[in-house]
Amino acid sequence: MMPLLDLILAGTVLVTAVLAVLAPRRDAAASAFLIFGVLLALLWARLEAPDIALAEAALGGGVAGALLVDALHSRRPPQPQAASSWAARITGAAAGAALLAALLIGVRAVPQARAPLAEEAYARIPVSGVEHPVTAVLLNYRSYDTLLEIAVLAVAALGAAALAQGHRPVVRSRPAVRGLALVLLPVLLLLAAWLLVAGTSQPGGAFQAGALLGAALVIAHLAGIGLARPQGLAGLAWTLAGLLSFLALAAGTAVFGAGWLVLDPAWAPGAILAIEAILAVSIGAGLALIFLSNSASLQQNGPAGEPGRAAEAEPPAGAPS
Amino acid sequence: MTVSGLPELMTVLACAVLVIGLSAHLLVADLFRRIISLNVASGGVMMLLLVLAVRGPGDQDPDPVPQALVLTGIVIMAAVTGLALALARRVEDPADEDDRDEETP
Amino acid sequence: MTGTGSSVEYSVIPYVMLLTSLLPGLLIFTLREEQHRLRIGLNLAGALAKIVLVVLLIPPVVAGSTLRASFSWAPGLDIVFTTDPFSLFFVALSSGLWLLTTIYAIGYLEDSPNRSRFFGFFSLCVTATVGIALAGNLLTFLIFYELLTLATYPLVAHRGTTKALRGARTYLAYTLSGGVILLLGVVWLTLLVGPVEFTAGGVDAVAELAAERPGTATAIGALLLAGMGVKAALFPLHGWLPIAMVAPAPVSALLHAVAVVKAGAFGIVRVVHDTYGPELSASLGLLPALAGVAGFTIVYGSVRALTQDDLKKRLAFSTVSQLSYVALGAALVAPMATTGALVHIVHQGIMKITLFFCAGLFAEVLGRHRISELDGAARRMPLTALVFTIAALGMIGLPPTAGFLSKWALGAGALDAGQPWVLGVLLMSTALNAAYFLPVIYRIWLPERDHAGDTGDAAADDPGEAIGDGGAGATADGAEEATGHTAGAPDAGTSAEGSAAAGAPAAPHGRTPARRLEAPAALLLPALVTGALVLLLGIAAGWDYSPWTLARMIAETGYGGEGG
Amino acid sequence: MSGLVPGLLPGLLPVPVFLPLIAAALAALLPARARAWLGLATVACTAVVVTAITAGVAGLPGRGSGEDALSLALAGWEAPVGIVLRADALSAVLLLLTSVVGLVVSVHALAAGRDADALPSMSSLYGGPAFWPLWLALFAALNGVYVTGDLFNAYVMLELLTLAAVSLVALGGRAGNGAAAAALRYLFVAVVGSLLFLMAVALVYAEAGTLDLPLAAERIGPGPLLHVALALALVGLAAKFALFPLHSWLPVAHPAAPAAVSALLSGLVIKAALFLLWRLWGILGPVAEPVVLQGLGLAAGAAGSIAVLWGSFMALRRRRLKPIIAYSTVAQVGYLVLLLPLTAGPVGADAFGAGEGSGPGWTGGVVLVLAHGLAKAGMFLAAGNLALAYRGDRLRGLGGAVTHMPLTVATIGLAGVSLAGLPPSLGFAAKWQLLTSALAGGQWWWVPVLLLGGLLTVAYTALMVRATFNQPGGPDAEPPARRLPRTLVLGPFVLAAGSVLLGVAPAGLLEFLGSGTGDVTAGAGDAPGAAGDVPPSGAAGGDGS
Repeated sequence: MMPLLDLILAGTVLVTAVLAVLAPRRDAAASAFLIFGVLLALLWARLEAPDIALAEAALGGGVAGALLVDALHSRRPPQPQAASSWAARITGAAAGAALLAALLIGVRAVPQARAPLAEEAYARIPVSGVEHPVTAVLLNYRSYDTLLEIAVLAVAALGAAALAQGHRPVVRSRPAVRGLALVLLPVLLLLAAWLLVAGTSQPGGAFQAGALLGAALVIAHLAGIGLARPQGLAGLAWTLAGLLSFLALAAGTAVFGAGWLVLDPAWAPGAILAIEAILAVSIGAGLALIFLSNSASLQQNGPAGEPGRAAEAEPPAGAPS
Repeated sequence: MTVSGLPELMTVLACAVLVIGLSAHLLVADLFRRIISLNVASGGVMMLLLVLAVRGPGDQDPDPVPQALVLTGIVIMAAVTGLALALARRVEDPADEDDRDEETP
Repeated sequence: MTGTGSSVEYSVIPYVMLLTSLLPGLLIFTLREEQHRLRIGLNLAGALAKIVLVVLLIPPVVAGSTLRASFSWAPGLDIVFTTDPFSLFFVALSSGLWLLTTIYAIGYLEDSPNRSRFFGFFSLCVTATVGIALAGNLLTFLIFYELLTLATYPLVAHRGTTKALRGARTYLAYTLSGGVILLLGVVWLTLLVGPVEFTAGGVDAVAELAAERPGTATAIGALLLAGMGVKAALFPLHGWLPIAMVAPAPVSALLHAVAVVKAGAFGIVRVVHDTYGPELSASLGLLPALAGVAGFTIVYGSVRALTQDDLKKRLAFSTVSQLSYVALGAALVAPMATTGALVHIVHQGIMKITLFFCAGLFAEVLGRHRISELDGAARRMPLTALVFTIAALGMIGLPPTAGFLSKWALGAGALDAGQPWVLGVLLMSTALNAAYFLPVIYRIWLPERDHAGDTGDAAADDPGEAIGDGGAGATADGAEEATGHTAGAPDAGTSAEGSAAAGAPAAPHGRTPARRLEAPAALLLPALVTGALVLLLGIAAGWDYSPWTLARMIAETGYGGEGG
Repeated sequence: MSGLVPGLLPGLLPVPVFLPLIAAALAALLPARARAWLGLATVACTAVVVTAITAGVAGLPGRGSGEDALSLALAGWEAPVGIVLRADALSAVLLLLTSVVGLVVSVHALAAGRDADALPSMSSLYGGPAFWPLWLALFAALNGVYVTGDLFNAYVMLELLTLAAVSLVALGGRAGNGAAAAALRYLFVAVVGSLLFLMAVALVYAEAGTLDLPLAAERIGPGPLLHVALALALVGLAAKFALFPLHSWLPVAHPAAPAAVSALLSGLVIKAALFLLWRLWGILGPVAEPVVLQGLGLAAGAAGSIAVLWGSFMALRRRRLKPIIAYSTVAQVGYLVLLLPLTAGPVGADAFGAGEGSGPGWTGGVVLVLAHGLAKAGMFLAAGNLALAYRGDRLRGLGGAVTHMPLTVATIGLAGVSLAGLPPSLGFAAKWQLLTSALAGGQWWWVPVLLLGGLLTVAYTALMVRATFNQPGGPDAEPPARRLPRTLVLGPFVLAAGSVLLGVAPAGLLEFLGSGTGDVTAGAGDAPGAAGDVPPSGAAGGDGS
């Protein structure tokens, strides 16, 4: 029974993946990708990774949703495809085949035993400050990675914000969406809060909560509820708050504690929860900032030559006189 | 709980999904669809990592380390997608198309 | 060293010798265009300081003491400077001629733009040359050899005209390719035998290598010689030299006498005598090949010189030919031949620099570049003509000039070495030398013809830049430029010589009659000095510190071990 | 010093990452002027810390004792549970390079930003106020790559690097959408590369059960898994540092960015991926089957050789400064990859590391990275200055620049000298080592590439320099359209001159590197000679014969 289900799941994942990349129309591709995300979440659950399944559902859904919005609002019809030449296709197919062959050779050699690291990770949970092993890895053993991941998110937000400069955000309110949003938002926020708190002992945590929060912000924005304007200092400050707090924790532990990011079991639970809370907000704000900052420009452009675009604002000095 | 055969199936699936995504990314011209392909490809990589977490006899808990890595990877991929979308919009933004090539005589 | 009092001591003097031209050069770069007093002061101070150093060093070095300075460049690899007699011999030549060329250049480039750049690179060139001379091993030699290429490029390109840039490009292509070949040889040799310090008579480690792997040793030797051969303008690597003639006259002097070609010739001697040793080189087959190429180049260069109407270009082919005397001498296993090679480095340098000074004077004062225009030059510029004649006769090899001495030594050395065919080459070359120099001398001393181009519209008739092929393109270039000048840009930055070409009719009224001398002193005096030296070095060859004496001493050192 | 090493110094390792990150976050919230000063101060402070780290690495006992790196376990967890930072001589040198170039670029951006109030086009030199937080994040990521000892952490660092770099490219928005399109192209390639690299990390984890690089080398064995992982890492990272034929994004992205960003990208950013590849090669490579490693090295070397020739060829055909310089980077990357076959030992040798001269090869490659980093950054900044002064970087429009902006033209010339590996530059020292390594290992077929590439470099440098001479027949020398402040002109010159002058006496640097990159080269030693009994300098020959 189980193998059959697994087979079906695997098969549908494969099919939706192919559909998502092959669908010629953008909205169709985005829809297929949305389904691909849902199936992946199922698969993650099947692979005993409920944390990832939650994150995939929230993040994947959010990303795919943004893609879908994009596709629907896209002014352009799907670009007239510069049909890739046969040479390019053959090269691409050959490269793909070679890669697949190499990968299969590689994964065939994967040993079947679980990595010994898992035992060590479990063994240290009592002093990690949390009960949930994934959270222990993320916020204690490998907190450095997590800090940098937040930095990645912040940089993406900064980059997107820099791109959006000079494009005035335009909020269009649609009553239907608004009504839906008013129902959805409290649920999402509650869910996010619960995920955050639960994350210390069960699946869930800052990322899932943050992803939900981000989704909530996007929905609110699309519905015309100005919870957070994508532009402006406030949105940026929220986005950067997580990174800054994490860095403050790092510096604090280095200066006053036992070393960079070393968490004393005595106060680790509290510290981790606090950091997680801030991270969740920052992740939410960051994701919203990234995905919304330019949707404004898509919908309606600010006039060229806004103050923010000084480079273009300058008269074309090089014009031959 | 883990059924034997699942990891093998999933590793092959993971490789296939990665290759599908990357190949499509190389061959498709539409920016938007290239972004989707990239996300599909990353799904393959994440799948491999998650399979690594559930190797071995079925009675033990999964390895949390790869799961944590995947969580990090997903967030990073979301950030990448966001920036890529912002850039793609900018590239396709018709309002920007007239103020280029200032140096052409 | 065979000298009884031979000793090596550590000293900073080699560094000081480098700094005497490096520091002025770097300082000059920072000067503004109008600070010419300071610039001249720096130039002359550096040149004089270097000469003083050299003069002070000659007696002790001849007596057998060598100064040495070194520092670690890479693990197991040192930068080494030594003042052995041969180094000092070359330093003496280049620093002496540097002073004269600097004076000449100051006069030549008066009021032309970009002088800080020019003199800065000029000093760097001399620094590189001194570095080449003092280099104690192949790595050090290589570094300065390439530095010389780089420092000369901006000088050749100085005027920035299409022609100058093209010439500079050719120059760079040839010399850097040579540098690359040399680099390969040096790396290979260093890899196999470790860092090689120049040793008179050859390095033992190289001899061991040759005994073990003669093929490899020969290949490396061929690479080294080919790398040097580019700068030494051996056929078929000589192509850059005639094209680089577009450079201003002081740069030509630098290329032909002070630095570049000399560096190549010096390097050949260093490889043959101080790295491989003459006997080993000969037994590996390197020397016969070198002698063959050099002999051919001597004849080839002379033949090509015959057909050139442009004076500087004829001189350039003459250099191609004359330089190979050095290579030829180095390729003969006999102390007398080596003496000839060494002494010809100095003699050719002095004679050729004289000729270039004079060519520059003719161009600058009379606006004449072609041999066919030189009629009557002697009447207007008797001193210049006289000096030119002396140097040209020296080139032919007539006694009592310095040129005679080198040719005689080469001939005698060839007989010693049992290679009588060289005499044939020498005789043929002498005949050809005469064939291409005597007509020039004859024209100079001829009464003046009526020159349309000299009095009339010079701009149109006197394509000053048409040094090259003389083809339609070149003429068009020259005409275009000339028009540019007449169009009213008096300070046009192309070149001094370019403006001289355009301003030829004005020159006799503008420059010469206002002075008592036939030409500006800064231009004339260096030529007179070197002209006098051509005679002096021939006559006073027996003096204790004459190039001849020193060359003999150096040459015999190399054969000391073998009882030569 | 040695007393301090065990205690305090390893604690400094995270500072070059955290300090710029804090500054980046703060800078994003500050007004433009304050950002610049904060940025400059941060880079300067980081440079001090990096210097201390370098001193610490230099003070270590060194290769022989097995203690050649400072290390710090973050969060108190040693490998394999936690992430361990490591800095050896290679890291230290790259950290220093990053700080030095970063300092000059920061001064450049600050100076340009100061004048941007009066002259808005100045901001095209560095990209406007958004430059600062992004650059600081980039700085943190670069430093992070160089000190990490953890595979997944390296992946995260690469992504941070990529996103910051891509955003910086997009700041060159001057020419319409060009910069955004270029940035997106760059992002695509970089992310594909990241995914392949992550796949390699996953494979290594699958067998080794650890993400710590040295530990993984102990736990992993030769086999298809390791070989596929190495191949994936090679391809993935090669895409990130634009190795032919994965290079096509670079000549688009690097010129599209503001000049200061181009300098960072070409001078520093590509080095990070390269560093990781070297690291993997150095630590995991010895475990792999020699034949496979040599095969991969040969493939990389072949691609590198084509890159040298193709990049140079394309550079010669460009008619604008920045594309020429960008293609030059494509060519130089080829050189840097030649290191892989050179250090993989002679083909057919019995065991890895048997090849003599792999030591010089490693140090040569690292020195080349330094030379290229300094020179290329200087060159790009100088090109930006010329483009600003002459309103565009077309070669045809630069006539007279040599007279009016001699220092800037000299910068390009000097940088070209170092890139071409002409003496006495640092590039020459590198080329010497690489040649020695190639000849010693019997891999003479790389020699023509090394030599020809140098000549081609001179050719396109000369192309640029020549364009700045006065045009014949035209008006004398065209004055620049704008006069640039001295700071903007001096900074690039310092970089280029440094790239040349460091080659005058590189012994200290080479020894430092020789003592630190010992993971692979242990036993190879510094003695380059096949003859073995190399006489110490000064004793050669003699008068006794």
